[in-house]
Amino acid sequence: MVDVLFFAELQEDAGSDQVRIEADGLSVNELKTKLLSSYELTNLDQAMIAVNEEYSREETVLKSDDVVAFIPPVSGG
Amino acid sequence: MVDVLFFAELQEDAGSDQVRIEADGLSVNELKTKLLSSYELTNLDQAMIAVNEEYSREETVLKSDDVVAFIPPVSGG
Amino acid sequence: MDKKFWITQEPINPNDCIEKVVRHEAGAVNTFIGTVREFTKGKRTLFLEYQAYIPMAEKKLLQIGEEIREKWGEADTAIVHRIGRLDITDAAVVIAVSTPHRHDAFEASRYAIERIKEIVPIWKKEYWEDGTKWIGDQKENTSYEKDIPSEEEMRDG
Amino acid sequence: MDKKFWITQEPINPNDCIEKVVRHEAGAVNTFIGTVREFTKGKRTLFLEYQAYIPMAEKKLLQIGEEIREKWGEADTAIVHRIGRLDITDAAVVIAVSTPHRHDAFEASRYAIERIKEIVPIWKKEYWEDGTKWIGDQKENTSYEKDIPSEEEMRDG
Repeated sequence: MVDVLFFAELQEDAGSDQVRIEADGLSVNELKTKLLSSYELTNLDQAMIAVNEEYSREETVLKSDDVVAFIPPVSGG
Repeated sequence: MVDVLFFAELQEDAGSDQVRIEADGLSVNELKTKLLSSYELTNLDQAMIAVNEEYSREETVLKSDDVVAFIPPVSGG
Repeated sequence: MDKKFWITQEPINPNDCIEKVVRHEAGAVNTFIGTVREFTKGKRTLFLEYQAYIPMAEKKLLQIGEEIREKWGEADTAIVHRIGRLDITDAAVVIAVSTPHRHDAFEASRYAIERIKEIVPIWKKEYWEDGTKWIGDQKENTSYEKDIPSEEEMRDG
Repeated sequence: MDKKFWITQEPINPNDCIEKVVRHEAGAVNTFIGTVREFTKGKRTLFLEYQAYIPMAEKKLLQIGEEIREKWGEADTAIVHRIGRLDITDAAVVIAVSTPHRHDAFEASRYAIERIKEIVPIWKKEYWEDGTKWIGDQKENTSYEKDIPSEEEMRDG
Protein backbone atom coordinates (compact mmCIF):
# COMPACT_ATOMS: atom_id res chain seq x y z
CA MET A 1 0.00 0.00 0.00
CA VAL A 2 1.18 3.52 -0.78
CA ASP A 3 -0.15 6.89 0.28
CA VAL A 4 -1.23 9.21 -2.49
CA LEU A 5 -1.50 12.95 -1.88
CA PHE A 6 -3.54 15.38 -3.95
CA PHE A 7 -3.23 19.16 -3.93
CA ALA A 8 -5.03 22.19 -5.31
CA GLU A 9 -7.33 21.41 -8.24
CA LEU A 10 -6.49 17.70 -8.10
CA GLN A 11 -7.56 17.59 -4.48
CA GLU A 12 -10.92 19.10 -5.36
CA ASP A 13 -11.30 16.71 -8.30
CA ALA A 14 -10.43 13.69 -6.18
CA GLY A 15 -12.67 14.88 -3.37
CA SER A 16 -9.89 13.97 -0.96
CA ASP A 17 -6.42 15.11 -0.02
CA GLN A 18 -5.08 11.63 0.59
CA VAL A 19 -5.86 8.04 -0.36
CA ARG A 20 -4.16 4.78 0.53
CA ILE A 21 -4.01 2.41 -2.40
CA GLU A 22 -2.42 -0.92 -3.36
CA ALA A 23 0.48 -0.07 -5.67
CA ASP A 24 3.52 -1.92 -4.34
CA GLY A 25 5.72 -2.83 -7.30
CA LEU A 26 3.86 -0.59 -9.70
CA SER A 27 5.52 2.28 -11.50
CA VAL A 28 4.21 5.80 -10.90
CA ASN A 29 2.83 5.67 -14.41
CA GLU A 30 0.89 2.49 -13.62
CA LEU A 31 -0.38 4.08 -10.43
CA LYS A 32 -1.68 6.98 -12.48
CA THR A 33 -3.59 4.61 -14.76
CA LYS A 34 -5.07 2.94 -11.71
CA LEU A 35 -6.11 6.26 -10.20
CA LEU A 36 -7.69 7.43 -13.43
CA SER A 37 -9.94 4.34 -13.40
CA SER A 38 -11.38 5.45 -10.06
CA TYR A 39 -11.20 9.26 -10.10
CA GLU A 40 -12.00 12.05 -12.50
CA LEU A 41 -8.57 13.71 -12.46
CA THR A 42 -8.58 15.82 -15.59
CA ASN A 43 -5.19 17.38 -15.08
CA LEU A 44 -3.33 14.45 -13.55
CA ASP A 45 -0.98 14.25 -16.52
CA GLN A 46 0.10 17.84 -16.01
CA ALA A 47 1.17 17.20 -12.45
CA MET A 48 4.73 16.50 -11.46
CA ILE A 49 5.33 13.54 -9.23
CA ALA A 50 7.04 13.46 -5.88
CA VAL A 51 7.89 10.21 -4.15
CA ASN A 52 8.75 10.62 -0.49
CA GLU A 53 9.02 14.39 -0.92
CA GLU A 54 11.43 14.35 -3.86
CA TYR A 55 10.54 14.91 -7.50
CA SER A 56 10.57 11.56 -9.32
CA ARG A 57 10.14 10.13 -12.76
CA GLU A 58 7.08 8.28 -14.01
CA GLU A 59 9.17 5.10 -14.28
CA THR A 60 9.93 5.07 -10.56
CA VAL A 61 8.79 1.77 -9.06
CA LEU A 62 6.88 2.10 -5.82
CA LYS A 63 7.39 0.12 -2.66
CA SER A 64 5.29 -0.32 0.42
CA ASP A 65 4.56 2.87 2.41
CA ASP A 66 5.93 5.20 -0.22
CA VAL A 67 4.24 8.58 -0.24
CA VAL A 68 3.34 9.65 -3.75
CA ALA A 69 2.33 13.27 -4.24
CA PHE A 70 0.87 14.71 -7.42
CA ILE A 71 2.12 18.27 -7.76
CA PRO A 72 0.05 20.45 -10.07
CA PRO A 73 1.95 23.36 -11.59
CA VAL A 74 2.96 25.42 -8.60
CA SER A 75 1.95 29.01 -8.01
CA GLY A 76 3.62 30.14 -4.84
CA GLY A 77 5.38 33.41 -4.36
CA MET B 1 27.20 87.72 2.92
CA VAL B 2 26.70 84.07 2.11
CA ASP B 3 26.72 81.00 4.33
CA VAL B 4 29.29 78.36 3.46
CA LEU B 5 28.83 74.78 4.68
CA PHE B 6 31.60 72.19 4.99
CA PHE B 7 31.14 68.46 5.39
CA ALA B 8 33.19 65.38 6.12
CA GLU B 9 36.92 65.83 5.48
CA LEU B 10 36.46 69.46 4.43
CA GLN B 11 34.73 70.19 7.72
CA GLU B 12 37.68 68.80 9.63
CA ASP B 13 40.13 70.70 7.43
CA ALA B 14 38.21 73.97 7.87
CA GLY B 15 37.82 73.38 11.58
CA SER B 16 34.22 74.46 11.25
CA ASP B 17 30.98 73.25 9.71
CA GLN B 18 29.80 76.70 8.68
CA VAL B 19 31.23 80.14 7.98
CA ARG B 20 29.60 83.40 6.92
CA ILE B 21 31.63 85.27 4.37
CA GLU B 22 31.34 88.28 2.07
CA ALA B 23 30.78 86.89 -1.43
CA ASP B 24 27.78 88.71 -2.88
CA GLY B 25 28.27 89.00 -6.64
CA LEU B 26 31.14 86.54 -6.71
CA SER B 27 31.00 83.30 -8.66
CA VAL B 28 31.33 80.02 -6.79
CA ASN B 29 34.74 79.70 -8.34
CA GLU B 30 35.78 83.09 -6.97
CA LEU B 31 34.43 82.11 -3.56
CA LYS B 32 36.61 79.02 -3.69
CA THR B 33 39.69 81.12 -4.37
CA LYS B 34 38.78 83.36 -1.46
CA LEU B 35 38.29 80.36 0.85
CA LEU B 36 41.59 78.83 -0.16
CA SER B 37 43.38 82.03 0.90
CA SER B 38 42.06 81.54 4.46
CA TYR B 39 41.72 77.78 4.92
CA GLU B 40 43.82 74.70 4.21
CA LEU B 41 41.20 72.86 2.16
CA THR B 42 43.23 70.27 0.28
CA ASN B 43 40.34 68.58 -1.46
CA LEU B 44 38.12 71.57 -2.13
CA ASP B 45 38.48 71.12 -5.88
CA GLN B 46 37.12 67.60 -5.64
CA ALA B 47 33.92 68.77 -3.99
CA MET B 48 30.70 69.34 -5.84
CA ILE B 49 28.90 72.60 -5.14
CA ALA B 50 25.36 73.08 -3.95
CA VAL B 51 23.75 76.49 -3.82
CA ASN B 52 20.58 76.59 -1.75
CA GLU B 53 20.47 72.80 -1.64
CA GLU B 54 20.74 72.22 -5.38
CA TYR B 55 23.84 71.15 -7.27
CA SER B 56 25.26 74.16 -9.09
CA ARG B 57 28.03 75.10 -11.48
CA GLU B 58 31.21 76.92 -10.57
CA GLU B 59 30.07 79.84 -12.71
CA THR B 60 26.99 80.43 -10.57
CA VAL B 61 26.99 83.99 -9.26
CA LEU B 62 26.11 84.29 -5.59
CA LYS B 63 23.71 86.72 -4.01
CA SER B 64 23.13 87.77 -0.45
CA ASP B 65 22.09 84.99 1.96
CA ASP B 66 22.77 82.18 -0.48
CA VAL B 67 23.82 78.96 1.21
CA VAL B 68 26.82 77.41 -0.51
CA ALA B 69 27.67 73.84 0.43
CA PHE B 70 30.83 72.03 -0.59
CA ILE B 71 29.94 68.40 -1.14
CA PRO B 72 32.91 66.05 -1.00
CA PRO B 73 32.42 62.84 -2.96
CA VAL B 74 29.50 61.16 -1.22
CA SER B 75 29.63 57.75 0.44
CA GLY B 76 26.15 57.02 1.73
CA GLY B 77 24.35 53.72 1.35
CA MET C 1 11.51 29.88 15.28
CA ASP C 2 14.91 28.41 14.47
CA LYS C 3 14.19 27.41 10.87
CA LYS C 4 15.43 29.64 8.10
CA PHE C 5 13.08 28.11 5.51
CA TRP C 6 9.55 27.63 6.66
CA ILE C 7 5.82 27.66 5.92
CA THR C 8 3.50 29.52 8.25
CA GLN C 9 -0.21 30.11 8.70
CA GLU C 10 0.42 33.40 10.50
CA PRO C 11 0.98 36.92 9.16
CA ILE C 12 4.62 37.40 8.25
CA ASN C 13 6.78 40.09 9.78
CA PRO C 14 9.59 40.76 7.26
CA ASN C 15 11.99 41.29 10.15
CA ASP C 16 11.64 37.61 11.06
CA CYS C 17 13.50 36.84 7.84
CA ILE C 18 15.83 39.80 7.84
CA GLU C 19 17.12 39.12 11.35
CA LYS C 20 18.08 35.58 10.37
CA VAL C 21 20.54 36.74 7.73
CA VAL C 22 22.06 39.93 9.18
CA ARG C 23 25.65 39.19 10.20
CA HIS C 24 29.09 40.72 10.56
CA GLU C 25 30.28 39.60 7.12
CA ALA C 26 27.32 41.11 5.29
CA GLY C 27 27.11 44.63 3.93
CA ALA C 28 23.86 44.15 2.04
CA VAL C 29 20.50 42.51 2.60
CA ASN C 30 18.01 42.24 -0.20
CA THR C 31 14.46 41.43 0.76
CA PHE C 32 11.72 40.43 -1.63
CA ILE C 33 8.14 40.49 -0.42
CA GLY C 34 5.34 39.11 -2.52
CA THR C 35 2.07 40.77 -1.55
CA VAL C 36 -1.53 40.08 -2.52
CA ARG C 37 -2.44 42.45 -5.34
CA GLU C 38 -6.04 43.55 -5.76
CA PHE C 39 -6.18 43.96 -9.52
CA THR C 40 -4.62 41.80 -12.21
CA LYS C 41 -5.39 42.91 -15.75
CA GLY C 42 -8.51 44.64 -14.52
CA LYS C 43 -9.79 41.58 -12.67
CA ARG C 44 -10.41 42.17 -8.99
CA THR C 45 -9.15 39.74 -6.39
CA LEU C 46 -11.12 39.57 -3.13
CA PHE C 47 -8.66 37.35 -1.30
CA LEU C 48 -6.38 34.36 -1.91
CA GLU C 49 -5.99 30.95 -0.43
CA TYR C 50 -2.56 29.30 -0.44
CA GLN C 51 -2.01 25.61 0.08
CA ALA C 52 1.32 23.83 0.47
CA TYR C 53 2.72 20.34 0.65
CA ILE C 54 4.37 21.60 3.78
CA PRO C 55 7.25 19.20 4.48
CA MET C 56 8.30 19.09 0.84
CA ALA C 57 7.86 22.84 0.43
CA GLU C 58 10.20 23.49 3.35
CA LYS C 59 12.72 21.06 1.86
CA LYS C 60 12.56 22.83 -1.49
CA LEU C 61 12.97 26.25 0.12
CA LEU C 62 16.04 24.89 1.89
CA GLN C 63 17.28 23.54 -1.44
CA ILE C 64 16.96 27.02 -2.94
CA GLY C 65 19.06 28.35 -0.08
CA GLU C 66 21.68 25.72 -0.86
CA GLU C 67 21.62 26.55 -4.55
CA ILE C 68 22.19 30.21 -3.67
CA ARG C 69 25.11 29.28 -1.45
CA GLU C 70 26.61 27.33 -4.34
CA LYS C 71 26.17 30.19 -6.80
CA TRP C 72 27.01 33.10 -4.50
CA GLY C 73 29.42 31.60 -1.98
CA GLU C 74 29.00 34.05 0.84
CA ALA C 75 25.22 34.46 0.64
CA ASP C 76 22.96 33.65 3.54
CA THR C 77 19.25 33.14 2.84
CA ALA C 78 15.98 32.91 4.77
CA ILE C 79 12.57 32.34 3.19
CA VAL C 80 9.10 32.12 4.68
CA HIS C 81 5.88 31.46 2.77
CA ARG C 82 2.46 31.92 4.27
CA ILE C 83 -0.50 29.64 3.55
CA GLY C 84 -4.21 29.79 4.29
CA ARG C 85 -6.37 32.79 3.56
CA LEU C 86 -4.55 35.99 2.63
CA ASP C 87 -6.16 39.36 2.15
CA ILE C 88 -5.16 42.16 -0.19
CA THR C 89 -1.71 43.60 0.73
CA ASP C 90 -0.83 40.62 2.96
CA ALA C 91 2.67 39.25 2.43
CA ALA C 92 2.59 35.77 0.89
CA VAL C 93 6.34 35.29 0.75
CA VAL C 94 9.35 37.01 2.25
CA ILE C 95 12.88 36.29 1.05
CA ALA C 96 15.95 37.81 2.68
CA VAL C 97 19.47 37.32 1.35
CA SER C 98 22.57 38.84 2.90
CA THR C 99 25.89 39.08 1.10
CA PRO C 100 29.11 41.00 1.59
CA HIS C 101 28.41 43.12 -1.52
CA ARG C 102 25.12 44.43 -2.80
CA HIS C 103 25.22 43.11 -6.35
CA ASP C 104 25.06 39.52 -5.15
CA ALA C 105 22.20 40.26 -2.76
CA PHE C 106 20.00 41.51 -5.60
CA GLU C 107 20.92 38.64 -7.90
CA ALA C 108 20.41 35.94 -5.30
CA SER C 109 17.11 37.34 -4.09
CA ARG C 110 15.86 37.47 -7.64
CA TYR C 111 16.98 33.91 -8.17
CA ALA C 112 15.13 32.79 -5.06
CA ILE C 113 11.73 34.12 -6.12
CA GLU C 114 12.08 32.66 -9.60
CA ARG C 115 12.98 29.26 -8.17
CA ILE C 116 10.08 29.38 -5.72
CA LYS C 117 7.77 29.76 -8.68
CA GLU C 118 9.39 26.75 -10.34
CA ILE C 119 9.94 24.06 -7.75
CA VAL C 120 8.22 24.75 -4.42
CA PRO C 121 4.93 22.86 -3.99
CA ILE C 122 2.70 25.76 -3.05
CA TRP C 123 -0.55 26.64 -4.79
CA LYS C 124 -2.62 29.77 -4.96
CA LYS C 125 -6.38 29.86 -5.33
CA GLU C 126 -7.82 33.15 -6.53
CA TYR C 127 -11.15 34.33 -5.15
CA TRP C 128 -12.48 36.87 -7.60
CA GLU C 129 -15.75 38.72 -7.51
CA ASP C 130 -17.13 36.27 -10.06
CA GLY C 131 -15.55 32.96 -9.19
CA THR C 132 -12.54 31.02 -8.01
CA LYS C 133 -9.62 29.28 -9.67
CA TRP C 134 -6.53 27.41 -8.64
CA ILE C 135 -3.71 29.21 -10.38
CA GLY C 136 -1.51 26.73 -12.10
CA ASP C 137 1.37 28.33 -13.83
CA GLN C 138 4.43 29.24 -11.87
CA LYS C 139 5.41 32.04 -14.24
CA GLU C 140 1.93 33.54 -14.29
CA ASN C 141 1.78 33.40 -18.07
CA THR C 142 -0.65 30.60 -18.68
CA SER C 143 -2.59 28.26 -16.51
CA TYR C 144 -2.14 24.53 -16.93
CA GLU C 145 -1.73 24.75 -20.69
CA LYS C 146 2.04 24.78 -20.49
CA ASP C 147 4.23 21.72 -20.63
CA ILE C 148 5.68 20.82 -17.28
CA PRO C 149 9.46 21.12 -17.22
CA SER C 150 11.30 18.07 -16.05
CA GLU C 151 12.95 18.23 -12.69
CA GLU C 152 16.27 18.26 -14.47
CA GLU C 153 15.25 21.23 -16.56
CA MET C 154 14.02 22.91 -13.42
CA ARG C 155 17.29 22.34 -11.64
CA ASP C 156 19.18 23.85 -14.54
CA GLY C 157 16.69 26.73 -14.70
CA MET D 1 6.63 59.98 10.59
CA ASP D 2 4.83 61.04 7.43
CA LYS D 3 7.87 61.49 5.22
CA LYS D 4 8.74 58.76 2.75
CA PHE D 5 12.31 60.04 2.30
CA TRP D 6 14.11 60.92 5.45
CA ILE D 7 17.32 61.02 7.48
CA THR D 8 17.30 59.69 11.01
CA GLN D 9 19.63 59.42 13.97
CA GLU D 10 17.74 56.42 15.35
CA PRO D 11 18.05 52.71 14.55
CA ILE D 12 16.00 51.85 11.48
CA ASN D 13 13.21 49.32 11.52
CA PRO D 14 12.87 48.08 7.91
CA ASN D 15 9.11 47.86 8.41
CA ASP D 16 8.97 51.65 8.70
CA CYS D 17 9.89 51.79 5.03
CA ILE D 18 8.01 48.72 3.88
CA GLU D 19 4.72 49.86 5.38
CA LYS D 20 4.90 53.13 3.47
CA VAL D 21 4.85 51.40 0.08
CA VAL D 22 2.56 48.40 0.58
CA ARG D 23 -0.69 49.06 -1.27
CA HIS D 24 -3.53 47.41 -3.16
CA GLU D 25 -1.95 47.86 -6.57
CA ALA D 26 1.37 46.28 -5.60
CA GLY D 27 2.24 42.62 -5.84
CA ALA D 28 5.91 43.00 -5.05
CA VAL D 29 8.05 44.92 -2.61
CA ASN D 30 11.81 44.90 -2.93
CA THR D 31 13.78 46.08 0.06
CA PHE D 32 17.45 46.86 0.09
CA ILE D 33 19.22 47.23 3.40
CA GLY D 34 22.78 48.41 3.60
CA THR D 35 24.38 47.15 6.80
CA VAL D 36 27.70 47.90 8.47
CA ARG D 37 30.13 45.16 7.48
CA GLU D 38 32.94 44.25 9.84
CA PHE D 39 35.62 43.20 7.37
CA THR D 40 36.59 44.71 4.03
CA LYS D 41 39.54 42.97 2.40
CA GLY D 42 40.71 41.75 5.77
CA LYS D 43 40.58 45.20 7.36
CA ARG D 44 38.42 45.35 10.44
CA THR D 45 35.88 48.11 10.93
CA LEU D 46 35.05 48.93 14.56
CA PHE D 47 32.16 51.27 13.80
CA LEU D 48 31.13 53.97 11.34
CA GLU D 49 30.03 57.54 11.57
CA TYR D 50 27.67 58.94 8.96
CA GLN D 51 27.14 62.62 8.37
CA ALA D 52 24.56 64.22 6.08
CA TYR D 53 23.63 67.60 4.73
CA ILE D 54 20.20 66.75 6.03
CA PRO D 55 17.77 69.02 4.17
CA MET D 56 19.52 68.49 0.84
CA ALA D 57 19.90 64.77 1.44
CA GLU D 58 16.16 64.43 2.01
CA LYS D 59 15.50 66.43 -1.16
CA LYS D 60 17.83 64.17 -3.14
CA LEU D 61 16.21 61.02 -1.76
CA LEU D 62 12.86 62.44 -2.82
CA GLN D 63 14.32 63.17 -6.24
CA ILE D 64 15.37 59.54 -6.56
CA GLY D 65 11.81 58.51 -5.75
CA GLU D 66 10.60 60.81 -8.51
CA GLU D 67 13.15 59.44 -10.97
CA ILE D 68 11.90 55.94 -10.16
CA ARG D 69 8.32 57.00 -10.72
CA GLU D 70 9.34 58.37 -14.12
CA LYS D 71 11.17 55.19 -15.11
CA TRP D 72 8.80 52.63 -13.60
CA GLY D 73 5.43 54.36 -13.72
CA GLU D 74 3.65 52.41 -11.04
CA ALA D 75 6.49 52.21 -8.52
CA ASP D 76 6.19 53.62 -5.02
CA THR D 77 9.37 54.26 -3.06
CA ALA D 78 10.43 54.99 0.51
CA ILE D 79 14.02 55.53 1.64
CA VAL D 80 15.55 56.20 5.04
CA HIS D 81 19.22 56.76 5.78
CA ARG D 82 20.64 56.77 9.27
CA ILE D 83 23.41 59.11 10.42
CA GLY D 84 25.58 59.30 13.52
CA ARG D 85 27.47 56.37 14.97
CA LEU D 86 26.58 52.94 13.55
CA ASP D 87 27.87 49.65 14.85
CA ILE D 88 28.57 46.45 12.95
CA THR D 89 25.36 44.95 11.45
CA ASP D 90 23.39 48.18 11.96
CA ALA D 91 21.31 49.24 8.97
CA ALA D 92 22.63 52.44 7.40
CA VAL D 93 20.05 52.65 4.65
CA VAL D 94 16.72 50.99 3.91
CA ILE D 95 15.04 51.29 0.53
CA ALA D 96 11.59 49.86 -0.17
CA VAL D 97 9.99 49.90 -3.61
CA SER D 98 6.59 48.45 -4.40
CA THR D 99 5.40 47.70 -7.92
CA PRO D 100 2.60 45.67 -9.46
CA HIS D 101 5.10 43.10 -10.81
CA ARG D 102 8.30 41.85 -9.28
CA HIS D 103 10.74 42.59 -12.08
CA ASP D 104 10.26 46.33 -11.70
CA ALA D 105 10.65 46.18 -7.93
CA PHE D 106 14.12 44.63 -8.24
CA GLU D 107 15.20 47.03 -10.96
CA ALA D 108 13.95 50.14 -9.20
CA SER D 109 15.43 49.17 -5.84
CA ARG D 110 18.77 48.56 -7.49
CA TYR D 111 18.53 51.91 -9.21
CA ALA D 112 17.81 53.63 -5.89
CA ILE D 113 20.93 52.38 -4.12
CA GLU D 114 23.15 53.26 -7.08
CA ARG D 115 21.71 56.76 -7.20
CA ILE D 116 22.13 57.23 -3.45
CA LYS D 117 25.81 56.54 -3.91
CA GLU D 118 25.95 59.15 -6.66
CA ILE D 119 23.93 62.17 -5.61
CA VAL D 120 22.86 62.13 -1.96
CA PRO D 121 25.07 64.27 0.31
CA ILE D 122 25.87 61.68 2.95
CA TRP D 123 29.37 60.76 4.08
CA LYS D 124 30.78 57.78 5.87
CA LYS D 125 33.75 57.86 8.22
CA GLU D 126 35.42 54.54 8.89
CA TYR D 127 36.80 53.80 12.33
CA TRP D 128 39.29 50.99 11.95
CA GLU D 129 41.46 49.42 14.62
CA ASP D 130 44.36 51.54 13.40
CA GLY D 131 42.85 54.79 12.26
CA THR D 132 39.97 56.71 10.77
CA LYS D 133 39.12 58.03 7.33
CA TRP D 134 36.28 59.83 5.62
CA ILE D 135 35.32 57.65 2.69
CA GLY D 136 34.47 59.30 -0.53
CA ASP D 137 35.26 59.70 -4.15
CA GLN D 138 33.06 57.71 -6.42
CA LYS D 139 34.28 59.30 -9.62
CA GLU D 140 38.02 59.36 -9.16
CA ASN D 141 40.48 57.20 -7.36
CA THR D 142 42.04 59.15 -4.57
CA SER D 143 45.19 57.52 -3.24
CA TYR D 144 45.22 56.50 0.38
CA GLU D 145 47.66 54.43 2.37
CA LYS D 146 48.30 51.10 0.72
CA ASP D 147 46.57 49.03 3.38
CA ILE D 148 43.34 50.94 3.05
CA PRO D 149 40.79 49.28 0.78
CA SER D 150 40.12 51.05 -2.47
CA GLU D 151 37.20 53.41 -2.69
CA GLU D 152 35.31 51.05 -4.88
CA GLU D 153 35.72 48.27 -2.39
CA MET D 154 34.51 50.50 0.39
CA ARG D 155 31.53 51.74 -1.51
CA ASP D 156 30.51 48.33 -2.72
CA GLY D 157 28.48 47.56 0.36
